[in-house]
Amino acid sequence: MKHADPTSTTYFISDDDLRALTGELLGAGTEVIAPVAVDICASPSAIASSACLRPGVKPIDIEYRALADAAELDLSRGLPVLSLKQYFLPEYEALCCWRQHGVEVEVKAVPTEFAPRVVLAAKPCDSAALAVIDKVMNWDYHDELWNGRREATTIVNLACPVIDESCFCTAVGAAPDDDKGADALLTRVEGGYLMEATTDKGRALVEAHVARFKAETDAGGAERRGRQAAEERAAARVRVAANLEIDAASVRDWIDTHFEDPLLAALGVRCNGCGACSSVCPTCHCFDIVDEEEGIGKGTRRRCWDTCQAPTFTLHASGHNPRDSQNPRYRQRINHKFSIYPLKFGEVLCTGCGRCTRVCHAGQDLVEILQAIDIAARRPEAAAT
Amino acid sequence: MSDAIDISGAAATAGGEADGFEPRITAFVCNWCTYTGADLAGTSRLHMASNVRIIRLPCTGRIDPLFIIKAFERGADGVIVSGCHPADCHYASGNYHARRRFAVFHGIMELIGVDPRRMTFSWVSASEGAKWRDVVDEAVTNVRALGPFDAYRALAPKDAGVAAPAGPSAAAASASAGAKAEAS
Amino acid sequence: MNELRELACTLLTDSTVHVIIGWEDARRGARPAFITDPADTDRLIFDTRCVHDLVTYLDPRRDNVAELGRIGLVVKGCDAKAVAGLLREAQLTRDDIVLIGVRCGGVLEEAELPQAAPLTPENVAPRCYGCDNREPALVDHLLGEAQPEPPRPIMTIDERVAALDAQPLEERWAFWTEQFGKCVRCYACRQVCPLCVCERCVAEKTRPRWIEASAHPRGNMSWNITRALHLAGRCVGCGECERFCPVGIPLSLVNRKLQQIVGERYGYTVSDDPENAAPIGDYRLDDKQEFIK
Amino acid sequence: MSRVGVFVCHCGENIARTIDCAAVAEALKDHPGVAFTEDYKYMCSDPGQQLVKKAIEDNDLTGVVVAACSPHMHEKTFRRAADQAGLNKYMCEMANIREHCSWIHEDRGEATAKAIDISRTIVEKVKHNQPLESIRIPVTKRALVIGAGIAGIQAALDIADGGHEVVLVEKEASIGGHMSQLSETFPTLDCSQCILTPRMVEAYQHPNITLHTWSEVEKVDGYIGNFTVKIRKKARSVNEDLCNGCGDCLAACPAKRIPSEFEAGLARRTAIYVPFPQAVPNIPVLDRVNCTLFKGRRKGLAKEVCGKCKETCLKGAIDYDTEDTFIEEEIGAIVVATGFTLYDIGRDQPEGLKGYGEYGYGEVPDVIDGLQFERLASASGPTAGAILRPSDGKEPKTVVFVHCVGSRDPEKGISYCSKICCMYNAKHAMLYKHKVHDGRAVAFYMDIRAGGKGYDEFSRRAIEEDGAEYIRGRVSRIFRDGDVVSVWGYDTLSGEQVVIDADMVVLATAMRPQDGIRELAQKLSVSTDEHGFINEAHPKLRPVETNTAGVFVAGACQAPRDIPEAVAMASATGAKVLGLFSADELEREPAVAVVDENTCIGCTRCALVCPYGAIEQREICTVDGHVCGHVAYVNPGVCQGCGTCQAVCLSKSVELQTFTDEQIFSEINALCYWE
Repeated sequence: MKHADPTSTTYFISDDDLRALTGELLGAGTEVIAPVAVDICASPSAIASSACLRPGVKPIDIEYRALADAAELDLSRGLPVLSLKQYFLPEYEALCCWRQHGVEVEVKAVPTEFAPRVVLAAKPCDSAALAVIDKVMNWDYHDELWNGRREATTIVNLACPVIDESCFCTAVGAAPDDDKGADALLTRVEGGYLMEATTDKGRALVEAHVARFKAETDAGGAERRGRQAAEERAAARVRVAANLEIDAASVRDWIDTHFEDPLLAALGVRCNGCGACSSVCPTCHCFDIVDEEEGIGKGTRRRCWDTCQAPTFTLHASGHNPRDSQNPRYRQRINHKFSIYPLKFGEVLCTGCGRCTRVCHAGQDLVEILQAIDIAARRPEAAAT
Repeated sequence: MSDAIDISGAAATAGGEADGFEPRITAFVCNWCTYTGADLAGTSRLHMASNVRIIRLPCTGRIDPLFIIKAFERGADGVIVSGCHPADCHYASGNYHARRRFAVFHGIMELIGVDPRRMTFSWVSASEGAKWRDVVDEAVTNVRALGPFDAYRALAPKDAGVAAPAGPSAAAASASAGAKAEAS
Repeated sequence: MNELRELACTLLTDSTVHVIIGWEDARRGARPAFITDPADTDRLIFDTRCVHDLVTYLDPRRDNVAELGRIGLVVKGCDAKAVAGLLREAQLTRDDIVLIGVRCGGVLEEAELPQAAPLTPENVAPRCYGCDNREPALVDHLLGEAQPEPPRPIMTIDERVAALDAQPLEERWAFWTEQFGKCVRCYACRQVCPLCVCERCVAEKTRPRWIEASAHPRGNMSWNITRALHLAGRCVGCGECERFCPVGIPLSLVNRKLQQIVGERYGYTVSDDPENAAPIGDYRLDDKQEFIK
Repeated sequence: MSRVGVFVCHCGENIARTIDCAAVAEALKDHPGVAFTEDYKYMCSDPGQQLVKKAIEDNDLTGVVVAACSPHMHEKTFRRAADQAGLNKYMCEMANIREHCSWIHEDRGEATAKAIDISRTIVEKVKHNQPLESIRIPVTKRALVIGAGIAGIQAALDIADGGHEVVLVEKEASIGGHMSQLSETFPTLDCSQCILTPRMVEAYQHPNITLHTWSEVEKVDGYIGNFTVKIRKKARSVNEDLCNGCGDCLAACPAKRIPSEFEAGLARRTAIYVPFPQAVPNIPVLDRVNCTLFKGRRKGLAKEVCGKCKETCLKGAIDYDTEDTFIEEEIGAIVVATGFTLYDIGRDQPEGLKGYGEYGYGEVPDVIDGLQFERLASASGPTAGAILRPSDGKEPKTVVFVHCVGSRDPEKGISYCSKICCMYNAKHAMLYKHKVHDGRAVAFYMDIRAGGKGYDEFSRRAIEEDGAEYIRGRVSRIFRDGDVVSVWGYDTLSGEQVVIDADMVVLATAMRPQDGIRELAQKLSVSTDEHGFINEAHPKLRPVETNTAGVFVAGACQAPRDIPEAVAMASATGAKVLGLFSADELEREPAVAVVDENTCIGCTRCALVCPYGAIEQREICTVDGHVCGHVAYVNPGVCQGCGTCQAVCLSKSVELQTFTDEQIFSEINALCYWE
């Protein structure tokens, strides 16, 4: 029988093979993370949500989870509530722990090597975000924990099957079929997926399970599948672009030069500063470091997610707070993502996943805000008046 | 991790302890009635279980439910909260305010699934040394029957590289705690 | 609706107030609106999507709202209760705000809908069922015509709490550890709560740090219990904490349980009467104490 | 980094018997922050304290934990020692391993383990103790004495003689109290009036004593050293400055048939009256309830129906339109001496008491109580000292004295012994026999309680010399039988039923605290027992103090007392007050709450729960001085340190010194060492 040609980087993998591949990985003890539909109505939680009580289709939560079984794999799902970030920068993680003996203190750091793992069907906006954060994590300080996890993880993206009115990846240089930050990209085609391995890690995955892949060299559908894939992907880009189109560069520069502009200065009025947007954001990476005691003279130093939307984020020991209301705090969020970060690292600190907009029940709408800034940036005179 | 530092306060509560389990009970008592009542129990040489550790406060009015939560976090299997009888408060009304706070706290803990028998509330006056003995012994008996509060300890963070607090996993623990709750 | 817009316009024009805080229609549905220009008052709406408890914007620590000037706030009955709460706790002076009450027949569970939907047992916010304050008293203006009672939801909050109470202890423990386990400690619940107005939340106090900062199950448990207790006898049941929770923790069940406790034990129902002193911080000599030995 | 010293006391064998003290000291050695540990036989002994002081100096300790007995026992001792060694005394705490450990456990292993835990817990607390300064509050050196019976007068005189002003408040028109009604006093039989009157006058004329009769305490604010007392001066209708006590008005008054309170109802008085001839001040009051003029006014008659007293008064001292007035006094200490009232066997009883139907509910004439007999026997009384029975003024030939009427009778609601009755019954029997030589005095008693100097001899004299017949037993019925009062009793010694046809019966009715004592106690925030007697701070060691600092108690308002006891208590309160006044400031433990103005939002929850009203709102201003909000402020003088404010503070913006959150948090943390 014919095996995949290692030189080629595009393969076809059938639904069954993909499931089998997952099974093999799990069998080999490799952690496999993928979007999983969680039945939030599982008893006794059912009573928690009216959605569960409604007749007809039951609601589900989509979460990136470590698969227990290949059967859980389900590539039809939309965007998980929390981004893939949590697997590289967990909500909280230990940095070290200490114990005091009399007047001596013993400190123990945590290991920074991690077992290899695979992410399947990652959202392109999520993998792209990792690549963006890589910049800061390897800037003045090389973050072992972040990089350790990055290196140990092979990420296989799936070109987005689901797009809604809050998606705007194309407006910030990403795409629904992007492989940025990932090692391979899956695209749905009839009978299975096209798999493009774009990095060594990606190719290694293919080689390790070569029996599951067919090189797209032979005739007999390859070309058709290729076309089908290309059309699907183009269509998706168009659908996203319909939500928002901006000139990221002029937005970046305009923000940089219009710090006090009313448009920026009054952004936070309806914002509650809850920071839910940062929690769900794939690119927000700010953390706080806390020492948590476990008793007398012993405890753990942990870092946990923090958000620039919280007053305490910039509260000085003196009691002075340079960002003393939600206006400057929200401006900071926009400023950092679309101006400061791009100017420093050449990357927008946003991949257009739209989670912040979806999660905000106060109606802060990033699509709308970027639109407004874009208009101001393109027509300075309009903004001036 | 074998070479990790064990920082888990509740290390000794490893499941094996289940037989011959000795409950750890923290008592938050007011200085004027119950603490003095406990003194009287001492001067009257009333023998009682040795599982209780007393934290002295000026008044039950000073007691914040966070004290009790922290005690559970720190490995207590049960708590006792005790102060002056109504109308006897050294500060006139501290215990009345405490009584309402505890009622609400008690209700919430029950909703959440904490067995109320892990929390003993009592009024013990300065002259009730014997009652204090009884409160202590009863609390110890109850909590011994319920077993270790592993369900709460299992909430402790599990960090890579830091020895996880002993005791079964959250699910297992709650199940076992539940089993005990039903048994007793 | 015109009634509302006209009043808003007058109040702004004659500078009775400098900003009207109400609701508007936006790209993704209804959302809070801050109207400072009389010309914009036609943006104001009130329909079943106007779920938001706008009282959260009266938090004295919201400088960016305060600097807009004297506020005219549109309130539903439940929101008015929150205003009373702030008055009760000296966080607000009645004369500093103009309250525009709207007669309310209940709201939907979610605000992010293209247009208002009539209320049905499937879509009505459960908290609206049996509402005792659909025509707020604590207002300067009361608008709209009398509204019908909200429909009975598929399952009322009380029924949910009862269903939960009926579970054995270990089931409840499993349920809540799962729910609180999801918490990412974004504190959205606190930020949107109209009554959480502390300058420095106890969760942020570091000496000592009663509530562990990182989002592990133990810290989450401590935080969620404390949040609930701090609202005992104060919570107006607006449900914003639950609606804003990004991970969907059913906080209104805890809040409702607290309302039941203070109701049953102390005969207290939170109302929009500022004189109706909160039950915690008060006491009766003969308060129930069956749980005390 | 803290350097705590741990000192484990053996307390002889008391602790060492069940706790391995050396092991405790050893275990604490490597406890974080512990710099020194030691165990010793008697830590509270002089060498023990020396050991502590030396260790503090040698190891420059920042904190001290003495693992020994209860802090209620020796905390002061060791804090003093720490202080002498140059360590702030509030950096020293006790770990209670005796009362709470060695005395209540047998197993040495268990007890030792627990003792180690207890010590660790307190070490953790001490690590977070703050060096504190005692609070100093100014003292107003003026005393208020409530009640001007013998106890109140004595207390007032002692304080006044000590050189401090006294405000003496008496609700009746005259001072003197019950003692002024007595004829002779036991066990010396000297005339009550003769020894009391000079004291009354002395009090009245004392330059340091301001007397307010016909007045009551309306309201008490503040705290020890700084009370503000509002006094109600009831409308007297007679101007105290103008009246010269001539008594013409009394003669002129047409309403002459009003039962005299002073004469216990055995005589009549006028509506405008002086309670008794020797009254101090000797100024009448107008009893508006019984006054003809006021009756007319109440009927709403157009013109005044009387006015005779005013017409006769040459000094123009009488004014029918005066009203109650209020005065406020700044006071440093308060003595409560409101005395007693007699239990009445009648039908109508205060809550918890029952009357004596079997004795005829006091409706049988010639069944009188002890005070009435005092008036009969008193030379200044209605009968000028002749024993004549009320019904027909006949001299009674057989008088029955019944002990314990109400007293020691839980069935009637009074479980306690009224203490003085045995003695005054003996006195009454004696006085009767002295006046009616051929008379028969029979006493029914439960036991004779004659503890006291010369008391037993006195009661024996009544029996042995004056021939009073004492029958041990209770009286079951008293009823009128024609001309006589039939008394049915039971002699428990002979086991026989006894029936006596008496001419008069004297009931030794129980002593009760004055009516209204509970209301007064509330104003003073002192507690009362189930009978209404005021609770002392400690039954043995602090008998004249109450649980409210600065409020003292003397005489029969604390428990049944006889005259010498009441006077002794009064002088004791005098000494306490003078002690309090001896310093310009008084020191208090700094266990008070302090507000963090940076995080307080002025929500007033704390103020709502403060039992002492110690918390008020305070404006806070920005640097440029404009008010930017309100925060809570705790008045350290008023705060008593219960900490309720801290528990209700949502943002934890108030800290109770000596029991801070950090201290308690760390104590709880110490529990992690359990294993």
